[in-house]
Amino acid sequence: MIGFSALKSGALAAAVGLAALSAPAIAQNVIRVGVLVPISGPASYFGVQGKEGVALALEQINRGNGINGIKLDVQFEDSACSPLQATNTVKRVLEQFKPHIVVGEECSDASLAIAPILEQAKVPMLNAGSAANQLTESGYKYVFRIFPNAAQQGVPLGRNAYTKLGARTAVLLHVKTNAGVDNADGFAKEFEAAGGKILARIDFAQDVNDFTPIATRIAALGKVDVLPTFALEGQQVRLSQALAQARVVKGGGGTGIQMGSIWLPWGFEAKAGQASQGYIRIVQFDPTEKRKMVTDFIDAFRAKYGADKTPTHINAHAYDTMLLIAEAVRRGARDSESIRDRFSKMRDVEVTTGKITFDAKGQNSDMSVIHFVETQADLSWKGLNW
Amino acid sequence: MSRRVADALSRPVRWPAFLGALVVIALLPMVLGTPYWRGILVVCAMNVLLAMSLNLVIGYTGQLSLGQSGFFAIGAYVTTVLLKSYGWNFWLAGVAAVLAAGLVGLLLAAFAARLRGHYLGIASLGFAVIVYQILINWESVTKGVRGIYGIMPPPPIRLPGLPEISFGNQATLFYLVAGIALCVYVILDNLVRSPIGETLRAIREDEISAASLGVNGARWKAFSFGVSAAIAGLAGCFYPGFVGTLVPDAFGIVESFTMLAMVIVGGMGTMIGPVIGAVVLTFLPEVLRGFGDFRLIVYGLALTLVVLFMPGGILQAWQILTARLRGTEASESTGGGR
Amino acid sequence: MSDFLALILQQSINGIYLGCLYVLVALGLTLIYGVMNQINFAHADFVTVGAFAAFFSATRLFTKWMGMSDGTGYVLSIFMALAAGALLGLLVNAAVFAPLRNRSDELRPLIATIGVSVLLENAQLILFGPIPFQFDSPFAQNTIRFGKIFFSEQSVLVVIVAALAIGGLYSFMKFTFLGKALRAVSQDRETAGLMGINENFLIALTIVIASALAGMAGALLGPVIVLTPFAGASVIVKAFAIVIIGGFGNMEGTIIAGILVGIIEAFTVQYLGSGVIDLVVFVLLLFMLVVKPTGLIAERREENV
Amino acid sequence: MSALLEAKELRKSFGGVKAVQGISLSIPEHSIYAVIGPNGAGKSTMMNLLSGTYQPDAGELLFAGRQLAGLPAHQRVRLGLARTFQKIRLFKQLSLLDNVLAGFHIHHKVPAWQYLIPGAAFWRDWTHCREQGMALLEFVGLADLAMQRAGSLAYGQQRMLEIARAMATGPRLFMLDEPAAGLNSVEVGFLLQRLKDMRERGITVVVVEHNMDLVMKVADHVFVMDRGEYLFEGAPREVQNNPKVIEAYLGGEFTGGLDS
Repeated sequence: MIGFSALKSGALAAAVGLAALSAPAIAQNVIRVGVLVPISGPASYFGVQGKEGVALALEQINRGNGINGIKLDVQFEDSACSPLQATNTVKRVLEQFKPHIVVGEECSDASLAIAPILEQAKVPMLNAGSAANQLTESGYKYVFRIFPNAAQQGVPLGRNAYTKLGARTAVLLHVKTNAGVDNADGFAKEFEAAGGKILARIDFAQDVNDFTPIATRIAALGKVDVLPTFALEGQQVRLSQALAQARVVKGGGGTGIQMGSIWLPWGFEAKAGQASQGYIRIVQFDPTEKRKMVTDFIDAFRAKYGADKTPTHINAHAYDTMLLIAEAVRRGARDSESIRDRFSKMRDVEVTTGKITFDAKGQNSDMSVIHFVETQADLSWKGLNW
Repeated sequence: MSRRVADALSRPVRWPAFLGALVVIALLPMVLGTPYWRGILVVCAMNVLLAMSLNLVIGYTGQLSLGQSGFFAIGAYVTTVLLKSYGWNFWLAGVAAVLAAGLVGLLLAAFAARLRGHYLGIASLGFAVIVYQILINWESVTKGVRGIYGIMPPPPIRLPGLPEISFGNQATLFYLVAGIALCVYVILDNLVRSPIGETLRAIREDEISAASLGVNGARWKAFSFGVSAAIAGLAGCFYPGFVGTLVPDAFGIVESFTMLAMVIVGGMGTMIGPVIGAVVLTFLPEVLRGFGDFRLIVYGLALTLVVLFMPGGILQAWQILTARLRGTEASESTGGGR
Repeated sequence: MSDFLALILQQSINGIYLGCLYVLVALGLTLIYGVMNQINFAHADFVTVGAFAAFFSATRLFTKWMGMSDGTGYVLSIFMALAAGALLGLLVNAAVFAPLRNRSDELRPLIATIGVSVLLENAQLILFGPIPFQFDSPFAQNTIRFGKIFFSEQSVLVVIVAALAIGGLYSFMKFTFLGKALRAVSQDRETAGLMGINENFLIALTIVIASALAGMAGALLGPVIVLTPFAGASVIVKAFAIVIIGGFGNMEGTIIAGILVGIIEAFTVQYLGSGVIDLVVFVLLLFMLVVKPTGLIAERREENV
Repeated sequence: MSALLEAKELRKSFGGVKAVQGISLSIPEHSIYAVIGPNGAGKSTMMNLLSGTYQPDAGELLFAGRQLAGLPAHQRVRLGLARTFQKIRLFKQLSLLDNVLAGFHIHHKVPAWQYLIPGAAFWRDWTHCREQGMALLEFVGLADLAMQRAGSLAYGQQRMLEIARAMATGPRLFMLDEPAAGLNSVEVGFLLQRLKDMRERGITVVVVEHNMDLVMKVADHVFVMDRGEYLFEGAPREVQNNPKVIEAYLGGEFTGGLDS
């Protein structure tokens, strides 16, 4: 671990000039928001959905008089989920767009790479998609995250598996990325501390397509109670189907229960079919919720993007980031410093995914954003109230 | 001495060009004076080093190598691990990283001694995949996919009587990397004009024929791979300190192909060609940001078109163009004289 | 059957099935290499295009609009993918391979096809987006079981189609005039020219056949992989390894190597961990190149001094 | 005259084909030695065995009393063996001068660091090699074209360039594989003169030839092979009149004039 002081003094003194650039003194009625998302490469999975959410929120916020006469101005940049590209892009945005706040990135690698630059430039960073604990554990003052970090997801998952499901054995399945490793570690720590046993930890690259050999291996391990799974939608559909085929999980007539954290969007069940039956997972955005904020969001989303579409948690996260910025502006924020200040004082601010309260580290500490649901035989969700 | 012999003995005067390059390097961070563009300049200088290194193997020795990203990775990781886990001084760690990359290059040369053409290409590709996989799986040393964060730029240089040179500033970092790239260019330029260059080109053209002149093909290919890998490792030294973050994904095999594209697009087998290629292919994606989502489509199209219509690279296309322009001017003047 | 034997058998079946998928992708690569000593780097993207062609014809054109059953629609969509691949092959040959052919150069076509690959990948990204498509072949979710052993109907289909494709290609090369001409070109261009065979036509034909194979592979992979514009890229590097292990341009070698890699992959997952699949495959590749540089089935080409 | 190169019972086969079956020969110093035989006689294989491109399956090779067996081609060059190829193998993309300069590979005496940063020794070597290279191009009549690309030369000129390039290695024994193939009569005449000049300079010349005419005009000693085996050897005149040789040539595909 590198101390923050060291970072501050040396590593990215590169961005020294940025502070001056990004603090315009002129009275203004625009708050500029730089949005860094991956738009190219496989990670554009996040970027495309993120853009949808931001665009929708922007339309609503800027309608009419904006927020007491102030409007949000957004610029998207492709940071490609890569540390190098993200650092280049964040510098570009900082100097060409001079944002008051930057939203992004989705991938933990890239978020961790840009955080020190924004810290140096004293521009707040609002993150809604990276799970790596380190992001809010490094002592940054300008980093805020509404996404539950890996510990916040992994701990309740591990605890509930042991206490609520009575699970004693688990097989960890995760994609080999920063977030996948962090999630799996979080679960393992809690589950083993409670007395559970990890039978196997199976990681796989992001380009693995065929999961039958993995399912076969798990089937040969004997009785497995839970299978915490951390991977993206595309791979999880195939993984669940393979597990069902190998009769490991309930969906295929087995006894194992797949568990997951916030990786899968609404609509996963429809894609995976019967294989997903019995899957228990954390969702942060539940489109079946009857809260007005949620129903309004869904209606607006469908009006803009098509009646057959339901927003995913990624859409919702991006939408929420704009709501929070608007809220900060409503509370009087006019520049980077005041946005940071308003963020740090936010308590119980309602957004589509739940309520937001930033702790001293900038992490949302309100666990109301974590809902457990179980997939039923008809592929609908049942809330578990854990 | 006959005029023919005199021609053969005429030495090209190169110092004005190098002086010009020095001036350009000195001015660039002032012309492109913002942190973003200076950052791109640093990336560009690293890419120039990488393209030159690959060009030595492909352009001068005629060996298809698709594994250059592996050496780049070794340079970056060895530097960083020595720096962060063992507390080495950056400069010392850098030297160790260059040596490590060079040694691994010799290892790959063992394959080059036996394989030709695409076989060697895929073998070196396989090498790059293996390096990448080791970075991901050897977690105790490389931290695996979690990556290494908070990496410092090179420490400041304190020379007696001079103000301290700090590399936290992107302009000085650019001066450092570009200065090193220029030194490497000069040395490589000397090398390829020397009898060693004649030997490497002989291997490129025809290995059996070269052997009939006393050239030990395996040995010189090893030399070429070793030097090339060391230069790629040298470029790798500066990468982590610049980005501040080191993850294995930065060294996927795609990077090898990008380097290859730089060499081909610029003009392989020439010294300046790959430099042009590196500059063009570093700046092109940035300039194309205006195209938004269509950026990479335009990039792919441009790459294909350059290869199709400039088979000798941008350098040769430029030479043909200027020759043609001069040619038409010359004919015009003679026409006027008649 | 003991549990252990069942496990071994099951993983072998998994591996063979996976291997057949690889063979379908690698065959086209090896065919192009065999005839013209070129690598088509965009080959994997042809697979993706084939998969999307099959997806849209199976889930929209044949079923929703023409009212066919899912099964018929899917089987017909394989031919659509084949046609899409062939068309793409025709285009890429005209745009890249034909203009660059006479320069007897192995690098430029490679780079040009890298450009094509970037182009195709991103064009598909604009058209289809990055969110995985759910391509359900009616066969993928039906499982056949013999005691503890199981496999999907789709895997049976894959093996059958792979066998048919290999058989078809084989008899084409062995028994038809064009096939013989292709082999002649692959062995010696000048002689083939003397035989009065139009080399340009033959090379175009090779690329079209190889690309059609890639498209067809896409139709078969679509229902089992994660269908995004990047789907093909996930198999291309392994396909290169297979082509080399089998001996560049050698069809039998490619088939054996493909199935071998599939089986190795399944057992790597079982005994070493799925995270090291690529490591195992590529260490094997380098090992092969050391002990048998010409591939599993060596074709001796003495250098004439 | 002492033997410079001696071969004893050399054997080489490819697969099942016995290309060279127990050939022994002894090449005297300062002579022009010709190896002839009809197509498929194993002449080129013999040449490749002597030069080290192939290693023999059995037999002994002695060069100036030194064992050559196992020594790869590039090391034999350092002992003073040079060769040309039947199918011309020039560095086609390089200039004529650069082709010849590559031939000086084993003769550079420059401290290693000077290849990176040239110093006095480097430039001395540089000048010396270029002067020598131009002299060699002059020797084969190509000095005017020194800066042209080797690939652009006419066929006969390419043969001569290959000779100049091999000469640059400074051979004691120079082996030419069918040097007259494809040359017109003027070029053959020039080649003959150059071969004799080489002998004058103290180089031992081995010519593997199909063209009897050329051989009869320059060779001091002729060695005849047929189907990988020894057939006959002796002075040109003896060879010309030997019935076995005539039969081998007539029975083969020989088309050149025996009687010329």
